[in-house]
Amino acid sequence: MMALLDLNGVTKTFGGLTAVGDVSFTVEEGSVVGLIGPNGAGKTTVFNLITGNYVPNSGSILFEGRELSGMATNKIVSSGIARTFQTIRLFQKMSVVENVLAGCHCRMKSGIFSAMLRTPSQRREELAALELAMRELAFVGLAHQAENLAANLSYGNQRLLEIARALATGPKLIILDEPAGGMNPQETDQLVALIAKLKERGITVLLIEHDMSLVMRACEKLVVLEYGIKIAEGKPDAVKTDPRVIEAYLGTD
Amino acid sequence: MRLEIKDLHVKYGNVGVLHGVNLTVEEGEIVTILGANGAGKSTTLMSISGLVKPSSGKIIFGGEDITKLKSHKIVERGVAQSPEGRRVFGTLTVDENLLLGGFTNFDANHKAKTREWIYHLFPILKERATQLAGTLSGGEQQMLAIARALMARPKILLLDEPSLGLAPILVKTIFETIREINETGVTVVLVEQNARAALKLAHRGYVLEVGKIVLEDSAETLLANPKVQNAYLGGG
Amino acid sequence: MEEFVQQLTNGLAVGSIYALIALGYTMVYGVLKLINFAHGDLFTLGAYLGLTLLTSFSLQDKMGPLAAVGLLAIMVMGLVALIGALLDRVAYKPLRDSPRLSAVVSALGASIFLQNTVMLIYGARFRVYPQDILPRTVIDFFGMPIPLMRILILLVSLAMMVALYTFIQKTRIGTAIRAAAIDQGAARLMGINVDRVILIVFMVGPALGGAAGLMVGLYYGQINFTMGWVYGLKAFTAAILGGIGNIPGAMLGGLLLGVMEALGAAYISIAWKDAIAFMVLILILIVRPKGILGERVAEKI
Amino acid sequence: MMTKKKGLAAIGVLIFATFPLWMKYVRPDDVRYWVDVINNVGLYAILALSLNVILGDAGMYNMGHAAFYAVGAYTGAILNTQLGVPILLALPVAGITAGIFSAIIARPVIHLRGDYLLIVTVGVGEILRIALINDVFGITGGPNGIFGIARPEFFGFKIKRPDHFFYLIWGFAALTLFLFNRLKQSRFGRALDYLREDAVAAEGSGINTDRYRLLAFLLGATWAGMTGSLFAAKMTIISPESFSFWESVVIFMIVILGGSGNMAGVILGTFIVIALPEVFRDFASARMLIFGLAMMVMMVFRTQGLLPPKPRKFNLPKLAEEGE
Amino acid sequence: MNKILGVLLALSIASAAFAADTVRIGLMAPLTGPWASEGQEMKQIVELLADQLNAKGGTQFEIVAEDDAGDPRTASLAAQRLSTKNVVAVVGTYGSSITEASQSIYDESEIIQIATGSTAVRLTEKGLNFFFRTCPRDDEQGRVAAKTIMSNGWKKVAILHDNTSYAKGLAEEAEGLLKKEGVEVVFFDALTPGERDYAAIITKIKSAGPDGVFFTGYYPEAGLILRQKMDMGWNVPFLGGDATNNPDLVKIAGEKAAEGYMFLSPPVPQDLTTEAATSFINAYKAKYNSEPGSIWAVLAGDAFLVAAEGVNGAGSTDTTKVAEYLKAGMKDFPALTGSINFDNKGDRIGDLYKVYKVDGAGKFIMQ
Repeated sequence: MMALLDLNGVTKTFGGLTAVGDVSFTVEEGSVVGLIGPNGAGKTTVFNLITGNYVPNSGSILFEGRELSGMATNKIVSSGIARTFQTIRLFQKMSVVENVLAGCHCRMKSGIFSAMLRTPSQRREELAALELAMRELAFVGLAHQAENLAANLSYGNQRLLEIARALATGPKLIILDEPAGGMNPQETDQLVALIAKLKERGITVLLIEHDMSLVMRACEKLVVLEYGIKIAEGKPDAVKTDPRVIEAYLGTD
Repeated sequence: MRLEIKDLHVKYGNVGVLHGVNLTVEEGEIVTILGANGAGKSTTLMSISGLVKPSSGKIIFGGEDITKLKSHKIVERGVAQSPEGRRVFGTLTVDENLLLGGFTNFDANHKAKTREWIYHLFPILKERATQLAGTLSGGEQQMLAIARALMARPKILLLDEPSLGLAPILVKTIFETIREINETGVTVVLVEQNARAALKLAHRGYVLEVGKIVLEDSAETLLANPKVQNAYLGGG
Repeated sequence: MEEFVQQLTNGLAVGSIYALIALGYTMVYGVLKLINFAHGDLFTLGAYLGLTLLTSFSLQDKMGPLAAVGLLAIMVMGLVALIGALLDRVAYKPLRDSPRLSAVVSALGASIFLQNTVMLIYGARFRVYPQDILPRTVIDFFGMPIPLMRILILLVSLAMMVALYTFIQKTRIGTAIRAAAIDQGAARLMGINVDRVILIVFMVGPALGGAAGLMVGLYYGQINFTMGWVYGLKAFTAAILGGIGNIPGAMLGGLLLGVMEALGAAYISIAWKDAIAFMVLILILIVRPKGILGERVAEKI
Repeated sequence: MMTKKKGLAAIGVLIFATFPLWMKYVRPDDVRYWVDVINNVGLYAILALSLNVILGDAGMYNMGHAAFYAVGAYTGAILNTQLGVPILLALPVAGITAGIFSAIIARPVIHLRGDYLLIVTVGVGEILRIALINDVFGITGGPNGIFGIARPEFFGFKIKRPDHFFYLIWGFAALTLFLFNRLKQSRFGRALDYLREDAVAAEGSGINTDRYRLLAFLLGATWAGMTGSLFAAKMTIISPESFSFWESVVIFMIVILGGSGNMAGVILGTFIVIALPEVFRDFASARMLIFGLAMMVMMVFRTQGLLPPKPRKFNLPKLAEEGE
Repeated sequence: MNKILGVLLALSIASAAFAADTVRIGLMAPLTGPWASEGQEMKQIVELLADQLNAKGGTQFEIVAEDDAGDPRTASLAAQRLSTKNVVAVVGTYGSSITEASQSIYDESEIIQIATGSTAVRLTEKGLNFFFRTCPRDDEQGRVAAKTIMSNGWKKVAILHDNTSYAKGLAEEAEGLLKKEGVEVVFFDALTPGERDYAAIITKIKSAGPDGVFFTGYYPEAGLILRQKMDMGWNVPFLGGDATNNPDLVKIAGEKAAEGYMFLSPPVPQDLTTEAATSFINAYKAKYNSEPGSIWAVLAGDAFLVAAEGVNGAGSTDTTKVAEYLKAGMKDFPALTGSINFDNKGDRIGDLYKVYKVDGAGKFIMQ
């Protein structure tokens, strides 16, 4: 079976500094993969390379067999990869449901003229988008907050809202950058359940996370980065006992 | 001088980040604050330095309420910080960065001595003195950030993730240096991702979770605490 | 060739005035990310205050032209600096934490206000400086007649720029200004009183603008209350051209803009000179989106 | 409750729509003047609404909007005087021409950030003005501009008095409000909001931000172009000085002062910026001073603009139970 | 004493404003904006003349002044305002394009308009019934300019304008005539008004090597150019158009640099020799403590006098009759700038342009 996402020898440098060096790994369809490593190891850079925010200096990134590097971010999203951000990037001054509607955008068609004329198809589409947005909000458990401003949500809920927005794009692969940041243990537990539900829906998940307990519970496979280089890959239990990983990630003595 | 934080609440907009943080740091101690990303560690340090104004609560340093003081006054009282992400002045030289660190220090003689001491602590910075800070490697920048804070000759030094993105060998050096600094009588508050290393260095530690202190104990006890091990030491 | 050199000196003299004004834009922008649209009117104010002080105390009779001009410069720069500080206090300080464009509109309001204040005080007519203060010597430069005053304008401007550059680069306060421009938060952590830095910036920039106004008055003679608008726009363009927020960039941008205008007028068309300057600006920005000396800052995601 | 509000609004609209009729009794001496002032407000209101799409909604600092206005005005005037096209028929052509012009201009500079885009748009405005003065294609009449533009006719009715123009201009303004409001409530309107709030997040949510930046310019410029044509019809003569940098600045101020992104705010802003100085006319030469002071004071006390935008209201579909 | 009388008069006029025998005359002038000093002077002159006329008894005139700010849009607003204020005639305004923006409004309201400084040819070529002007036309000035240039013996001429409607028109007019006469135009371009430094332009003109320069723009730029020309050590004769006729020219240029500068103009106020003019100038001095500086302001005074004469001569405030009287009935009306007759288009008949030269003391000497 072909991997859904396939990174092959991806390298990214910033003015002489190698942020990501020759990283290769695959994400199988329907799996939950964790990308871990100490702060500054280049995990978020890998995410930005996948989503087209950065263009790699070399190497290839294949999604369903198609090359992603060089493609515009919005194209990558509409081809089926959605993401959340490490530092929450919601539209803070807009309502919760409007935030989710942003995700619906790439699955909609109507333009300026149909909006001005308010054609029946445009109205149907708007209604459908609104329903989809509400469904995704309900999925992450935020439907009751729909009309609240995004800025008024707690950090944990803002993380969930970002996930709802990502889901509204109808992704095959969702990549979550530290989804548990700012969550208390109860919320973290709910997040683990949510990730399981994503898997049930058939959505592949790639995530960066510091909370090791979450990673161990949620992921089927881990990829470990240190200084932009992959130092380990495999099942959580195996990675956990890898001495290099322990030294790099869990702290030196 | 003792630092005391009483029931500190901080809000960003409508969202609370700190919900009643209490902690004390005794003179000469190294205290570490542990917690997940987003738990409010950096916010706590920024509140101490006066860059974030708390909605309620008090910060008392050396018996003086510094909660409402402007940040430069707080630095003058002897509180210096090496912030998260280093935030060195990239287009200024290493020397200029150090000069700025000693901004509140007017005594030229004293300043020269401090610089000597810093060059002794971080010999690499002496070599790099005229280089732009932005061209330094990550580790060198981190050293510069700490050195810059030391230039103020602080009574208490706040360090926010000094090991971020550093090679283990460098982390070791930096932590050793922190100990050395502490031994000269500077109180240290250390926020660290690298919990194990931090707890080995510190005398005491606090665990912050979603804006609240949930644990407080001596470093050894925390290191042995299964809950801490599970959450921050990768299940031990 | 002779014409080229002559046009070059023409452009440099004009450009040095642009550069002096541009410094005020760029310094304020560097620290506050604010376009101080009223800056051009501070320049006008400098020209008018110079005229008032000159005529009401008849300085040149009392102390001779050179000392008079020197004293005048100090007084004008001081006064305009005070007005600059006051302007910040009234129009910008209350808007520090609001959307950037709100401060821009406040700045435009301040510009209209200052312009009309000058008009109400001094009248709408052109005002003219006394003619006999400065020598109108023409020096012979390899057979080319070049007015001494033009060279003096260039030299005085350059001297002021060098002085500012030294102040910014070498002094404690200057370093603090640069630090605050890079990262205000980090600057505060160093114990820098950023409010005071802003105050200094709002005094130094206007002082230079006021000095430029005085020079324009002394050399060109004719001043009017709207002149700051034209010079201000040119200087702002110069600041962007060099990379706004960057002090050497403002100097370079100013001189370059002046030369571009002169050469554009000389070799393409006088009537199109401003359009040519703007076209070059746009082309430069397409190639270098942050101006000639501006730094590219990658956005953190 | 809702109907009461609607009723009040309807009464307000009615009072405004009959302005030229009742003003005759309030100010018999200078009714035409006041109607003309309100007509100018109307023109600026449409212009400001069109800039609002670019500046308020999409968040792009455009301080050269008068350029698009000018392109429209000149297109309309040239079509009318050279080819005899009735000015109201020339309106859409003028709009499209301005739109195309904006797209050509905007394409290479759309990525410039904030103040850099601002000075580029200022530059474009100045370049265009200089080109018009220099009679660049030999059809703009140079500094004289174009005169003798025929009065518009509406089904045989010749529009020439200020009160006629009142209905033409404000009719177009009402249409603009109606259409732009629909746009605001659509996918397009939301896309611009996302783009302004956080372009990276918008792009990451699958929105083609480049395309929407360009579309915002295109729409705003098209509308400004049509307004330009309307202006040409009203003045019957146009010249480059009507499209100076100052015009762009005024429109810019209106949008920010009113509350960028909020159409009601923009209309209110137009009344303040355009009509208020007329009210101050009694202060003669001090009126602009008062005006400048008022700008400062208003911004200082309402830093978000007079009427900042509010989040959209949705008719949320009732869904079954939350979660699971 | 005079002042008190003036105030009393003004008061009595104000109280009589609604009396049946008061005729309202509008004044549209640039009271603010770039030409504010001319505009203010126009207002002073017109008001003074109205006071004098009213003091004589007979029909009483009330002046209603509106600001056009030297800007077409404001002008059209001012015209709307005046057209609803029951004025019989409007005096104004200065710039041609500004006048043009108001022409159709007055014409549609059937109000007499008498322009004061709008010299563009086309204004009277539109067949408007109610439009007049007391100033001459650009084509006449162009003719005088060409004549002057040729009589100076210039073989190569540089022509510089400022891209305003008026200056460009005059420049083109002169260029055409000169070319026809075989004079070589070695330079023809426009400067940007409102700047300070014109060295680049002077350098460029200099390298074209003209025998003389004809500048058709306004006095602030002319003054600067003369001054900078001298600074650059270049000695070439300059001829200017009538927009440079302003005493401030000498102030800006300095006496030395202005010396020898020639310009074309209707006579300056001080050179007006008519009895009406001298007594008026004395009255003006007495009232405002300064001399009228701008001939255009004096022409505004003439426009007012003509308007008043029109009402008196026609014996009616019916504007059709007034217009008819002005065109056909009025003969050699003695105004401040000489006698005034109008042709059928509303243009003033007669040769008004004179050549002036600035002497060493900065005085304008009629040649």
